[in-house]
Amino acid sequence: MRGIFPFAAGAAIMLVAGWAGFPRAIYKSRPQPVDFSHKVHADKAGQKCEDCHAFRPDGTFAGIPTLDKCAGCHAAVMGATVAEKNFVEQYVTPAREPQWAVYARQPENVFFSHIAHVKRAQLTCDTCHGDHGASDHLLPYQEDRVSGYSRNIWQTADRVKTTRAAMTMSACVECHRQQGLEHSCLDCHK
Amino acid sequence: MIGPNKQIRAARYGMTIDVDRCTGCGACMVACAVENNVPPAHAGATDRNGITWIRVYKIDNGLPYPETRSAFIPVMCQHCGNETPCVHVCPQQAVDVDPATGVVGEMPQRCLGCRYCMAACPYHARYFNWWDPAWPKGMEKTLNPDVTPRMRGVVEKCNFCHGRWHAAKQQAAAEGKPDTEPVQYLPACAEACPIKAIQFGDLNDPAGAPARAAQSGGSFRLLEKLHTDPKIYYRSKRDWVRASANAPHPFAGQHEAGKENHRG
Amino acid sequence: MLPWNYGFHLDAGHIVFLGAFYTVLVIVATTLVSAALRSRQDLRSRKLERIRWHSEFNDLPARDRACRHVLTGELESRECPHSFDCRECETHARLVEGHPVAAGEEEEIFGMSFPLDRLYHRGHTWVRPESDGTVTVGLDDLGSRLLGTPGQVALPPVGSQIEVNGTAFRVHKHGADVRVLSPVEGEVLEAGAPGAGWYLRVRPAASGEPAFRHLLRGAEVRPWLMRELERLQLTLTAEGAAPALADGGVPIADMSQAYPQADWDAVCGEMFLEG
Amino acid sequence: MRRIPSPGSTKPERRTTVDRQLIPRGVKRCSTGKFLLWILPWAALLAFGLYSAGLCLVKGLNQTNMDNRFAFGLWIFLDLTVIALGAGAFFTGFLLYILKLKELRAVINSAVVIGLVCYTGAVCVLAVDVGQPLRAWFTFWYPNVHSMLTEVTFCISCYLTVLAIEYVPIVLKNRKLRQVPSFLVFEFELHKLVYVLAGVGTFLSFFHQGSLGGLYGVLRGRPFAFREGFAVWPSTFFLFILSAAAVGPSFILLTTWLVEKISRKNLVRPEVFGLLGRISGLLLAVYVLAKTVDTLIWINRTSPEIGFPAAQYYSWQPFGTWILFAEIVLFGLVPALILLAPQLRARTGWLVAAAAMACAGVALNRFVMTVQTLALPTLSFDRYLSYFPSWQETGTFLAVVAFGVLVYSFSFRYFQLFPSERELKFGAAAVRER
Amino acid sequence: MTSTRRDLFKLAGGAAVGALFTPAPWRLVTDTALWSETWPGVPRPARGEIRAKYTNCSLCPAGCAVRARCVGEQPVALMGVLEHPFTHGALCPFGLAGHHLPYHPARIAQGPVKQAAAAIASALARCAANERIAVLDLRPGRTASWTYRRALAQWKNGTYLTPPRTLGGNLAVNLAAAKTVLSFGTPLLDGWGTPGNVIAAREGFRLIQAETVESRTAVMADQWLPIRPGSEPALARAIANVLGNQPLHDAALETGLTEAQIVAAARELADNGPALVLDARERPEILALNQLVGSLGHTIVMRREAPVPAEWKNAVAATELSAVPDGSVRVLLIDESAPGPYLPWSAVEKKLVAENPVVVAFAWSGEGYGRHAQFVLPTAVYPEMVDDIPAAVDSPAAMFRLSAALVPPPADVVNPAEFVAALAQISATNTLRERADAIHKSGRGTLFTYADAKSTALKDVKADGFWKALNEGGCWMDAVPERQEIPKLAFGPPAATLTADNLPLAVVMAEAPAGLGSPILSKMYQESNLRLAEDRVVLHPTVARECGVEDGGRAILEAGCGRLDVLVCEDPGSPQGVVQVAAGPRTLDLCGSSPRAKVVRA
Repeated sequence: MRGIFPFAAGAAIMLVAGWAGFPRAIYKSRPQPVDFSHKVHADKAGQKCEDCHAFRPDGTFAGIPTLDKCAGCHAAVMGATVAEKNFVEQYVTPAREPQWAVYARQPENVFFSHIAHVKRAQLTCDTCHGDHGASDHLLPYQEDRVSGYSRNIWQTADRVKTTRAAMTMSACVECHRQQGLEHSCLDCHK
Repeated sequence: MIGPNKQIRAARYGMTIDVDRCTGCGACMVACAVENNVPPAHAGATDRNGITWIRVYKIDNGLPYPETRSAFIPVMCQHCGNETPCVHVCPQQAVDVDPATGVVGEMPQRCLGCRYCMAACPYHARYFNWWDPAWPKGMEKTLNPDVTPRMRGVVEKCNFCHGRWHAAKQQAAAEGKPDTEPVQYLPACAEACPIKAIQFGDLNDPAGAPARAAQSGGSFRLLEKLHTDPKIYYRSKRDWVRASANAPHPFAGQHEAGKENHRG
Repeated sequence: MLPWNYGFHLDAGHIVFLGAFYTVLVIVATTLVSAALRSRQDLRSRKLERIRWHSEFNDLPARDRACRHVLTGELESRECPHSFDCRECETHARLVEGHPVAAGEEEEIFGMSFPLDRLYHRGHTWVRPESDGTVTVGLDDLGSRLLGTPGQVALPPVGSQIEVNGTAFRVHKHGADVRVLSPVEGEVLEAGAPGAGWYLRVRPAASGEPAFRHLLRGAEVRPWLMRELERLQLTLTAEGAAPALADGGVPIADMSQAYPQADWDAVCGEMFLEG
Repeated sequence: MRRIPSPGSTKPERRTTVDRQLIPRGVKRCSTGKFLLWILPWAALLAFGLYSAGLCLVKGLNQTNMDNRFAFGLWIFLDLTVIALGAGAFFTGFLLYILKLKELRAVINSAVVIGLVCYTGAVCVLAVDVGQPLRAWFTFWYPNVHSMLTEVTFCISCYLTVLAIEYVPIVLKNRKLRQVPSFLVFEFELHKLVYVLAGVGTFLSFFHQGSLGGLYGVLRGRPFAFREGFAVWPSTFFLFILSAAAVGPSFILLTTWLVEKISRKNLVRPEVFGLLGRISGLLLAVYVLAKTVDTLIWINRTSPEIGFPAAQYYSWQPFGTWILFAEIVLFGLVPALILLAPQLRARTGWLVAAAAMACAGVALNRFVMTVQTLALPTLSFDRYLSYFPSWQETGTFLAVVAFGVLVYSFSFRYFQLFPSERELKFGAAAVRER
Repeated sequence: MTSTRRDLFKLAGGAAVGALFTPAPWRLVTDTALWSETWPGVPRPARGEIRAKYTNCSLCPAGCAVRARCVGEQPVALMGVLEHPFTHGALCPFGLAGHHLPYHPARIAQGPVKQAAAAIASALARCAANERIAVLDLRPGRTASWTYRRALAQWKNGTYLTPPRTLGGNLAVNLAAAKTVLSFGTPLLDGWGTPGNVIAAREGFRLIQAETVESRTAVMADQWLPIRPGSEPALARAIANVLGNQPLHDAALETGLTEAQIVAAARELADNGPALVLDARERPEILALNQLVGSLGHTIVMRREAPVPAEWKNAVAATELSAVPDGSVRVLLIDESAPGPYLPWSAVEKKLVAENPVVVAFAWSGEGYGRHAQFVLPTAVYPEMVDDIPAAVDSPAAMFRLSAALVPPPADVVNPAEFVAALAQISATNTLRERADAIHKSGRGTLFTYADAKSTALKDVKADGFWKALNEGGCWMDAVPERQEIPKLAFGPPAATLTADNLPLAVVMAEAPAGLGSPILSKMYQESNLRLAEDRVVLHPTVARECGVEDGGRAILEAGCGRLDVLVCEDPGSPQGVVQVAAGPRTLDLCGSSPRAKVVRA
């Protein structure tokens, strides 16, 4: 049995390292500039997704609103939270754009049209973004150290447990295939 | 490739280029490079390894001065329709033909850089990134966000300005148009041609300008004999221009053997 | 490559192409795995020595694999198909039945001592049945002269099993590391020494004539030895020992001393049937 | 084991170096110093080549003189050549294990090493040749099964694996290594199954040699290379198989002769040379016949049918008709005839010269298929350009040559590449004695 | 427990096998492939809202209307404004990539502004009575030109210099009226005038191109007359003779054409009027043909200048460079910020005083006069600069349009007009607005705005609205008076012809942009050889053989004023006895005044 021991030990070490250590090591974590609560904005301010995340006239998606949009309400501190106070002090007053990290930012070679999915295909936001709109805090942005890809687009805690990156082509392809909308690479790539 | 099983009207985008109008100004080449984030020449790049998705060749009738008469032929990917030579040779499905548009698409991110497709393409319409793409300092700010810059070591080529097609589709979605009809858009070269020698549109649309031009007299395609069914049509009233599109040696015997076009 | 990969289609091209690919992979993997499994089994069933001998026997030049009956002139030409293990050879059994080996007449052949009371192995060892039913194993005179006074001898521990054509013991001499083949199968009872005239005392696994059928005896020894001397001469010439011993000459007691420039390792390897 | 020191041993044992212990018993090899001296220039060449290849990998393929016109250059041409020459490995294996030509046992080990060297070198150069080696696995993961290159990639990598496995017994048979019981047993068991590997190798080689030819034959955009054929395979598919099988034995013959000359030893019997030459000559004759028929069909039908009179391909200097003549007659028919004539074959000079010519012929064929195909413009107004490899390209290829020589030298020194070497040594000794 | 080497091997083997059963190697393989898409060296384009901005291209006098596609504020692509009534949406390759110019590697960002000012001041202080301070304005007629003229009026010997030109100032060409155009080497279809206008008018006239080589215009012309190099005046004389029923003498021999060709061309000019004769070098004896064929008032018309404020009238008049005595200019300020025709340095240099002249070039790169000037002061470049663009040669109506800044210029750039105004101590900070107001006050013409593609009569627009429209993309076009005044053309004497001594080849200049273009123009100049780069010459293979040079090889071009390293391109379509050269500043300096050269092996 002694003969097999070094082999087993080596295998065990790598198994532990590969399953437990690697998924932690491969991601670089970066906190969001502001502890933003979607929940507060949805519940208290009664806002819908599209109130802040709007389409422009040419069909492009504006994404995360710029500071002017926030400053429209938060010109001065409205509530009692520390997060809001910090936001107003650090960003609104000095008119500094917060450097949001976009979980769902698509890689450079992907052309993703929000309007085609929302307006044509009638998908709701949570189909892809999960219950992000109801979250109370922003999770740190996690970036793959090698590929530079975001770890997930769902931004929900349960996805973080998986080792597999969320931003894979297969998820897109699966749905497109079901819809009979898979023609060529350049459908989605640019 | 999966064919579309949704009821859409497939387009066959194509071009008709009026050779008799082309002044060879080069606006199409520049507009193409600007649109598609093709970097300027790296130090050491030549006409042999520089990248330009559309190249304007100067051709001539092969007669000596002063009987020489020239014409300009812009050559980009011909978007072959029939047994597209490059699609079948790619070992990893980096090239495909979109059944919805007829565009021969190339995915640089899938490309391994084996360059077999370049050997297969009779038009020399494919270009390899021999260098890392490099823009002078600051000039990368002027890159088109609709087209991703390619990395070195991959092949690239004209895709009828796919970024513009995406933008047009998105605009159509915003305007509430259904996605069953092909969108109307213009590639950068067609838009930039100051003399409008390049007509672009859906060849399946018989009323469209390119389709009508393609049907008219003097229309020809490059290397039609190879049965590659290109979607780029050319037009010229001059016989020698039309002859040069197909013959391997259109003017053999008119001057010494091995004569070549040196400024093409 | 796999059905869930992007771009995979279940069409004839994919089925034929990938089918062939996976078949090749399976065949290659099966070959490797079965070789590994079989070697593991071999190791477990202690076939190591047998395999070593088989492998080395296969590497011998055809000339050296000649059947003992060719040496005696009974057969024109025959390569031994049983790796010199005549116990399982039907041809040998038949021949021996017809013409039993004549008893030897001389104890001194070519000036070397080959007593008639023992049986000889082609790897230059002998077996001498002792009165208590055990056998002693030693190097024959040619073997002893080749090795002279051994530099170092590594004998198997008492109680270990040795088998026919397996390793009996190892001898180091003059840069040569010689694995001496065992003439018998059985348990080692006692270790001797070069000085004692024998090296091992073995309780044979089986007794009786068939158990020692593979060993040379009597009249067979002389033709064999003649062939061996020829081989030795050739080997010495080939390995750079010049001048060769003259015909009919007697090998001296410690030949390695006489030919210091010869590749003694190669000479011994050749003569002790080692690859 | 119990060690008992001999009472009589007073002299110290003769010292043996590790190097000595690794050399097979009974064969003569040069001294360690001399061997190192031989290794040194090749190692230097290898280092230089690795530097060249490193430049190409780190800085990109702009280090080469290839361009958009000559998308394939020196590397592809020499890869094709090397793979064709390496075909000796599969073909000898096929003849020995499947057709049971026992005489070829004398060269099979050497053939395997040559095959391994050729294929490893070719694959390494290909890894440098592609623009994005990090994505090389895409071909396996997302294969386009209609591409000849996919077939080549799959077959070559599989065959390289097979060759590596075939090489394992040769290595494990090393004197030192076989002292490890499991190595010894594994070698023995694996060697018993080697006919399976030989069969698989034959299948794989058959296909990828063919696919390398098909690579060009399917190019409709290159009328110079385009050929008709059977099913999905153009005629070049079969011609490449045939030519590779024909020159494989020739190359084995040539290398064996070279090794004999360099090591100044007899390694195989003259009959084996003769047999290799005969096989090579026979296949070469068949190949030349097939190639001639193919060329005639191409000149008279395939090419004119798509509007390209074949004569015009040869109007571009320096690719005149002489190249066709050299390829088919000078380096095809002539060596075939020499190899088929028993009187000529019996003389080493003729035999070796013919083998060398056959190898040169296949190299010329691969050159024509690669470089000339790419050089000739299809579009009438396209430029006709020339190409000359850069020192980085040459260096990278020299690395393959150096790598091959080194691997072969080490294998020759430490492994039993020519089983009859010992026997022949005794034969020579017997002659000397008389 | 002792561990042996074998144990170590086993450990490593186990580790390898263990690793294979974790996600790590597979993820790394995938990730490195993904990394190869985004590795350093591949820039990422900025993302953001896409909007359109409008301006006018100031890279040449055409001033084409431009729609810029911007990401945020940054232009990423330029295109023409299709509805523009005069430029018709055409944009030449230089204009298409104009937004790259601020990032051109040859750009100058800083310059010795204070030293230059001090040097000018001290030179002015010791200026002799007959010595001048001069401004060489390569694009006259701008508001900045008025500032120069006003500023120069402050000094006794202030001289406002312009390149020599006959057409384009007060005289405009009306192509729309032409039926036959005889062009002597004019790149009519290759950047001459306003490309959009030329293309629009092209259907209306027959073009005869008399030119030695088959230029781009010659390719597209209805007829190409391949004449001997330098025989243009002879052809003009011959045509004049035909029209005047005079004998042709040896014109055919001199020009290399047949008599029939010459007669036919002359007949066509006379019979298929209105005709127009253009000359690339504006040689008076050739342009005088216009008088013979009756172009004046039809195809060559007087053009009013855009109104200027009354208080600017106190300004010096324009002087052509050649009219200034040699050795008389003490201080020369050259405004290259608005590119115009490049005058060979030898022609400029001889006007300078022999000792210690002060030469200051205002330029965004040092590739032009910056190579000769003592001081190069950096200016803004299109599309950073704010400047107006006067009407081009082919516009019968005056125009006023601004090249508005699409991106902010660097901090250290100099406005040449303001610099000169400051030297002269006059105020010139708001001249464009003042000019606009003066135009608005005149109430003439129409305003065309780009964003909505609308034409509005100027009198319907408020002054502020006019100014705003000009800045956000607009063009004012003067009304063309119905009755044309017949201009009096003052054609000078024929230029002296140069004789060849040891320079066997006639130099034919290929068209080239004034100043540097975007680096992306390497597509045309270097990577496709579509156009001749400044370091290349074209020779007939026979000529190349005679010169001992070969295709693609290095060579030296030798001419009257020096030598240049060049690359040889052989072209069997090129005439013998000719070397084709691109007309860049370097080559113009080299052989601009004596168009003969020789090529030798490098």
